[in-house]
Amino acid sequence: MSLVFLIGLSWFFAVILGVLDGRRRWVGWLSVAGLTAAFAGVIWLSVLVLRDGTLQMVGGDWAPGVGIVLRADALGVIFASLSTAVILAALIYEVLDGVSSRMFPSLMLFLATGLNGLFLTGDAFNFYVFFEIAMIASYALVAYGEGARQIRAAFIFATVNLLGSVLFLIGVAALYHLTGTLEMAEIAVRTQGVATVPVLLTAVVIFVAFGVKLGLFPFHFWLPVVYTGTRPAVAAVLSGALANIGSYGLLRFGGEILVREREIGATALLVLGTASIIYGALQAISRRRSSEVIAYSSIGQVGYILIAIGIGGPVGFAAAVVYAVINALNKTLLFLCCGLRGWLVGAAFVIAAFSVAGVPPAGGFLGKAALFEAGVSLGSPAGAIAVVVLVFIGGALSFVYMFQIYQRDFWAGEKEGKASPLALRSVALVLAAMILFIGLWPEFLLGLSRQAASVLSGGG
Amino acid sequence: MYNVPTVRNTPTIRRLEGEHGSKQNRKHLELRFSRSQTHPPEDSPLTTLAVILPLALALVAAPLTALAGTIRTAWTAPVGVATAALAFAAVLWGWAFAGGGSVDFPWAPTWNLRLAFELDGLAALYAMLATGIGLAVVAYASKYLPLHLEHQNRPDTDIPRFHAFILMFMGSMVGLVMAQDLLLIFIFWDLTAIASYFLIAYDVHEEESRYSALMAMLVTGITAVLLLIGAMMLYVEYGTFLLPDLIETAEPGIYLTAAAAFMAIAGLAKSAQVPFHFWLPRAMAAPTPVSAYLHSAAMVAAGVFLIGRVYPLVQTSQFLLDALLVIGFASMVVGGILALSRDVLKQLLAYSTISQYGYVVFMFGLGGPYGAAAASFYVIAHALAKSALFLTAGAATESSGGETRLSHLGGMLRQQPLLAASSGAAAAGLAALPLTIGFFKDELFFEAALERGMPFPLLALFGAILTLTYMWRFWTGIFLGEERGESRPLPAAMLAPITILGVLTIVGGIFVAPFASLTEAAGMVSFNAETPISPAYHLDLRPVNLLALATFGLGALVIISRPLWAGAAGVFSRIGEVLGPQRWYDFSLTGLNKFSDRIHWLEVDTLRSRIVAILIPLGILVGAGLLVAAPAEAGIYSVGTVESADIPLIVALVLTAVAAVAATVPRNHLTLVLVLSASGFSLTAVYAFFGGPDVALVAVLVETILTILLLAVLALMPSAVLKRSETHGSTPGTKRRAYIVGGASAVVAFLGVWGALSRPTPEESVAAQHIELAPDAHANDIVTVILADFRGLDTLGEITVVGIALLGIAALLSRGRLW
Amino acid sequence: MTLLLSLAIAMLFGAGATLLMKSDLIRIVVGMVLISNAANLFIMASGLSRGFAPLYPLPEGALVSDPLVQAMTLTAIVIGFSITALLLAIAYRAYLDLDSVELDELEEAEEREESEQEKEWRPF
Amino acid sequence: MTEPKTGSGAKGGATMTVMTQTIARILFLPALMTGIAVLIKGYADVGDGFNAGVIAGLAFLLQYVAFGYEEAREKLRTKYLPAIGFCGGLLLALLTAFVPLLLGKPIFTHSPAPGAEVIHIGTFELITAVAFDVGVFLMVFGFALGAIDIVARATSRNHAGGSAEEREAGT
Repeated sequence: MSLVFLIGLSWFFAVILGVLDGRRRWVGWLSVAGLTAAFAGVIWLSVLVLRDGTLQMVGGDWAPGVGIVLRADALGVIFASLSTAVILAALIYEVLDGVSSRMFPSLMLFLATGLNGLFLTGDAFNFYVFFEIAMIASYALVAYGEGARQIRAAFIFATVNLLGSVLFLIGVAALYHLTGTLEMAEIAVRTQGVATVPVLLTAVVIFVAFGVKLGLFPFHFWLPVVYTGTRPAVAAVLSGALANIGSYGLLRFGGEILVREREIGATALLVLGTASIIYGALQAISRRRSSEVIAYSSIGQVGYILIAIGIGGPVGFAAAVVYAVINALNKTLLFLCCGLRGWLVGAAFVIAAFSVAGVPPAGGFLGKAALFEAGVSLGSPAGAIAVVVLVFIGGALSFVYMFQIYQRDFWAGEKEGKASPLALRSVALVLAAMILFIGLWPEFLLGLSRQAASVLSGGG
Repeated sequence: MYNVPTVRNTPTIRRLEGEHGSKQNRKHLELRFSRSQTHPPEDSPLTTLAVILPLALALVAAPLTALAGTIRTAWTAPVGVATAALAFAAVLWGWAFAGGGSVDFPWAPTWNLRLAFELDGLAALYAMLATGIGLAVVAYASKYLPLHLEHQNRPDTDIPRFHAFILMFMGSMVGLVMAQDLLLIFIFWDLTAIASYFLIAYDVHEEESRYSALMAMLVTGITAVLLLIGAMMLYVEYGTFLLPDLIETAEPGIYLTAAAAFMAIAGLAKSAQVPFHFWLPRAMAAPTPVSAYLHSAAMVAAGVFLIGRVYPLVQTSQFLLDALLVIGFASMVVGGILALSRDVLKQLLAYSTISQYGYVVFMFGLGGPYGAAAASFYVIAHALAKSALFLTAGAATESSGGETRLSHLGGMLRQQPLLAASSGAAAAGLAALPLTIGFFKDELFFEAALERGMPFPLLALFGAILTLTYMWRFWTGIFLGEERGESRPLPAAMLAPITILGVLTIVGGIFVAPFASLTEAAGMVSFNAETPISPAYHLDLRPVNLLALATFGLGALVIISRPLWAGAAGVFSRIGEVLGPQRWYDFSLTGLNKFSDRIHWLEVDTLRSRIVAILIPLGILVGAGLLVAAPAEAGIYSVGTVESADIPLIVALVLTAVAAVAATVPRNHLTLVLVLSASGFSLTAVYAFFGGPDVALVAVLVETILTILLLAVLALMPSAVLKRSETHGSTPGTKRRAYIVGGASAVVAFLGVWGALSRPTPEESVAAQHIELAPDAHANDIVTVILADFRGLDTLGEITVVGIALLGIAALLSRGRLW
Repeated sequence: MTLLLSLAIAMLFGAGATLLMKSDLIRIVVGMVLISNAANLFIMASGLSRGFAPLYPLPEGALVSDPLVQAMTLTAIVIGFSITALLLAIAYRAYLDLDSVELDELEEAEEREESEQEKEWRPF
Repeated sequence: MTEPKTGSGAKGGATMTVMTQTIARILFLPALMTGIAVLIKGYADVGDGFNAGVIAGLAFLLQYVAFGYEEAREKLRTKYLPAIGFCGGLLLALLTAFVPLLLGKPIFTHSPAPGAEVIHIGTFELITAVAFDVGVFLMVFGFALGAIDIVARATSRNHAGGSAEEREAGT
């Protein structure tokens, strides 16, 4: 378990980097080294967890619940690896591009710390604390660059998400009041014995909080202006790493802790997911800037995750994990491409576009396939048809907006100009290669998602 | 790498079924082999190689050529031709000498996906077309493309991209035809779409190219998703993606029909059948070699290939067969008539392709062994002829200096006799004249129609007449009539492929046996049973021959009577332009964009509305939750008891709440901050009366610092700016709205909070343990020990948040310096 | 008592929400403070027991206030305060850029920028 | 400390300033002591590192208000204190949390272990939890001081070009 130490490395590095000048090259590379070490730790931990099963540690050597429970299970480590990888890619990108603010590397590492902690904790209030570490780091990161646009985006982002955080906090406190514990596994057991209404209302509040983070319709209105206003590297991190809080939180709370409440609210999840998919896609179609298209696209894409969670069961949760992973990689790559020029960028962008649209061999088709699987497996024929038709329509619209913007940017010559440095573009190419790899060797992601879904009890 | 199986990984019932299915599959494969005369009974190194070698060579052709081309542009064409030739040779060897074979590796056990390839009859047929015609096209392009680029003033460095994508096209076709796993088929299916997307957009600076590429991508890409849906439907039901297994186990019924229909639609869209046909003529924006390939052996052929591949599933439903008949016939007629009215060479050929593949679909719809086999034969005959004709069109255009319209060409017979002869053979082949392979294609076609009975032979006759007519128009339009201008000589590399293809058309008309045996092998795969055919010349008046004679006779009549119907064809084409599916496509694309603009106007763009957009749905969801769950449970809310000791607490609470509400009133910022801190300090008192001295102390200090910070920031802002905001934006309307939103959210918060607090507290709680264990942790202050020991990680997180806030403030206000 | 506490929390929340509807950055920050206070009070109120301060030596047999919610409230207060401080800094920077604390003016700038982007348009 | 600069306002203002400064000077050490006392007594009585940090920060803030930003900053040598508080505090807290991991124990395992003997110095106990609390103290102190410092610097920058009245209004 000293592996936690490796994850904690990003914490140490973040503190030290806080007093260094991040604009210097060596400081930038130091931060990359620190995060790489943390990433290696996360990967190592993931391998252990996936091989041997869930690992658990209680802070202070106390009994579980008295001390804070840290729990690394398949679901958590997958999201931790994914988020750390995304942050690492964005950090390398920005360091190569030249960091323009002293605090940037430190804040990125704090963000990674917060996210990893959140994915690996088994305690509801501790979840909130790590959640806030990640959030406050991202508030500061959105302002990165400190231009008028960024400041404006940061204010909107911080206000709206602070509201979401407060809602989550209220939800956690309510759970404590209802169950007398903060340990997630224990809450899951004890809520069974509590009357439905208060737990359901708590579940609603928590759902709204995660909906805000995830940018679900109708909680998404902050998202486009923030994603387009901030710098590409930060937008990549927001959509590729921070938004994972939402999908992970919904999976964890909906699939494991508030199982009964998720089942009651399944219809609402499906309706909101549908609204997200259609609304996001329709908005994306005629947007002029690629960053804006991608921002609206991510609103649509998270709708699929919500649908999968709404369907639930091993197949539904596995589909949600597959979709969340693929979507995070796609969005990271797309946002990074927004800041780049040159023909290799077009190749990377189009791979991500194929992935979003679900065209193999880019990995995105797996997410669509998993959703179709979940949809077809639904008990009621009407429900199955509705889900399949919805995913099909959503997919069709994603073809339209992805290829329109690709052609406009990379074919119609709107992105002409001096090519970006090769090193920067190769970051995008590496991400593109990862997306291709997932598509060509589906077992990797499918196996992972199956294992993650088996952690969750709902419907299984 | 990691191992999937874990203790907690519980297999579903479906998965068990899947494993069961794959065992069955083994047996089934053996069965199929023993039935087949051409395949050796079991796997051997040779049969494995027979699959792997062609596949590998076809797949590496593109990357190799791209690499060579990147190193030196001049290497592109030789390497491209060599790799295509090797791939062709490997396919030929694999089928004709090694006798085909199969390989099967696990790919993704979680979904029971397999890397299963088989070089069976169907695969061999299409793979030979893909590699053979690919070879011809690449060879042709090595001369054509430099000329093309020269016309457009583009650099030679654009060459490798072209060859790489053409060869990628070829590789993915070979993969597609050999794949046995539906998801593998889907991947190669979309790979061909990707290759065609970039090839159609090869002249990327032209808007027409971009428009056409987008259209091709949207039509074929979106319909490909249906293939995926069909595959997933079958997987969910039968636990496997492997086609032979599915054919064995799938039970006829509405479910199977739906799945097969989805896959068939994907095939029809790719084959440019009505109503998806509009993308194909547009794809002519690509350079000519692309069109030649796309129409004869790659993209469009892939569509009918897919139908042939899943035909055993399709033919379980009479409804699907009838649907194929209707669509095939519609495409035959629409394509044929439009081909008659086109003036641009490639357009004419494009519509002819739609019509020709309409025949194939029609034959699949006819069903029976003849239908399945004849469809395969038809594809061979068409591919040879059509690729030659497209290359002819390119050659004619090149020779005449860029003329693409039939009405401006003519009389080339004397200047280009070889071209005229070769393309004449090809045109005759398509028109089904005797002594060409085309004659047999129509013979089988009529045979299948006759087998099905009236009125299908008449429909077939109608289609055949159309073909004869437009082929006549095409060939005579270029080569007969008066000479128009000077004709430039053509390079041998451009003429040779046409000649070879033309010769093959004739050879096939004389020695039909090898083509027939290949067709039988392919037909057997589609039909899932033997499909004996015997194409031959019979000099008697059997119905097939009568139909052929009728075709020639009536065709001649139609050609002669052109002035009578030319106008009608033009009107038909006009109607198609106004009401046809391309119009719908354009309309829906621009409509979507306009609609998107319209709803974007509705998109919320102020912070206030963004917040309202969270609070209102929250309220609705809370309300919905109450409605759903509350009726079942009585006594959700309890008022609670008040004791005399609570009075100070109540006073402090009232003060806190009243001050908070009062904070919404003042205009002056200073007053605002003071009222806020009044509320805050009262809250501190609440904490104290709650029995929380630690909390009260921290709250006092935090409140102090917060007030100071607020005052300091206010002091930083000029009073004029603050004054301005005091008077600005506080119209009665906005004020009222603010209070309504505030009031509503108060109600929602009240309902939620009261509901939670009304619950009786649980009997066991972790707090009791904390109280008990505090002395163990050497402390008297239980709160502190929770903060520093039991839940130290929370505190560590908390001060980290404090630290990040400091960094953030520094980043914003002092350029990130803490000093 | 439950009812009174719930009412107080709701009033704090409502007052905060009202302030969020104003078009003045400072008021929005103040609104956030009030909403955070509502949450903090709720945590405190969600304690499972109420009584003496949780300090040893504990009075024999008497009820002790739930120390865990106190610890949680403390953490939440500090976190809320830190974020408020950062929000205030962002608001101040926004003022420096625009020379105004008016949200409306901020949003006008945003709209202007957007409409510049919207000018030319083609689908592919 | 040297003779403080008098304000630019009226005579009454000057007297006020002198009074404030005297009080500030008198209060500085006791305030710091209070802070440290709260820290040390944290395990026995109300209060902990957080409170201590804020109190100590307020003690410095008082000096800023009384003596003006530049002077107080120079005299009390506070320039690097926020950075030290931030870095030192967080590192100390992190080390107490993570070092047990290196010794094969769960995170945040304090020693001496529960129930074992603890060395007392008055009410002060020698346990690692106290080290953690010191970390909290340093971080919070760093924040309080740093935030005030940065805002104060922004103030002085903001008003450097302004008139004397504005400067007066600003502070």
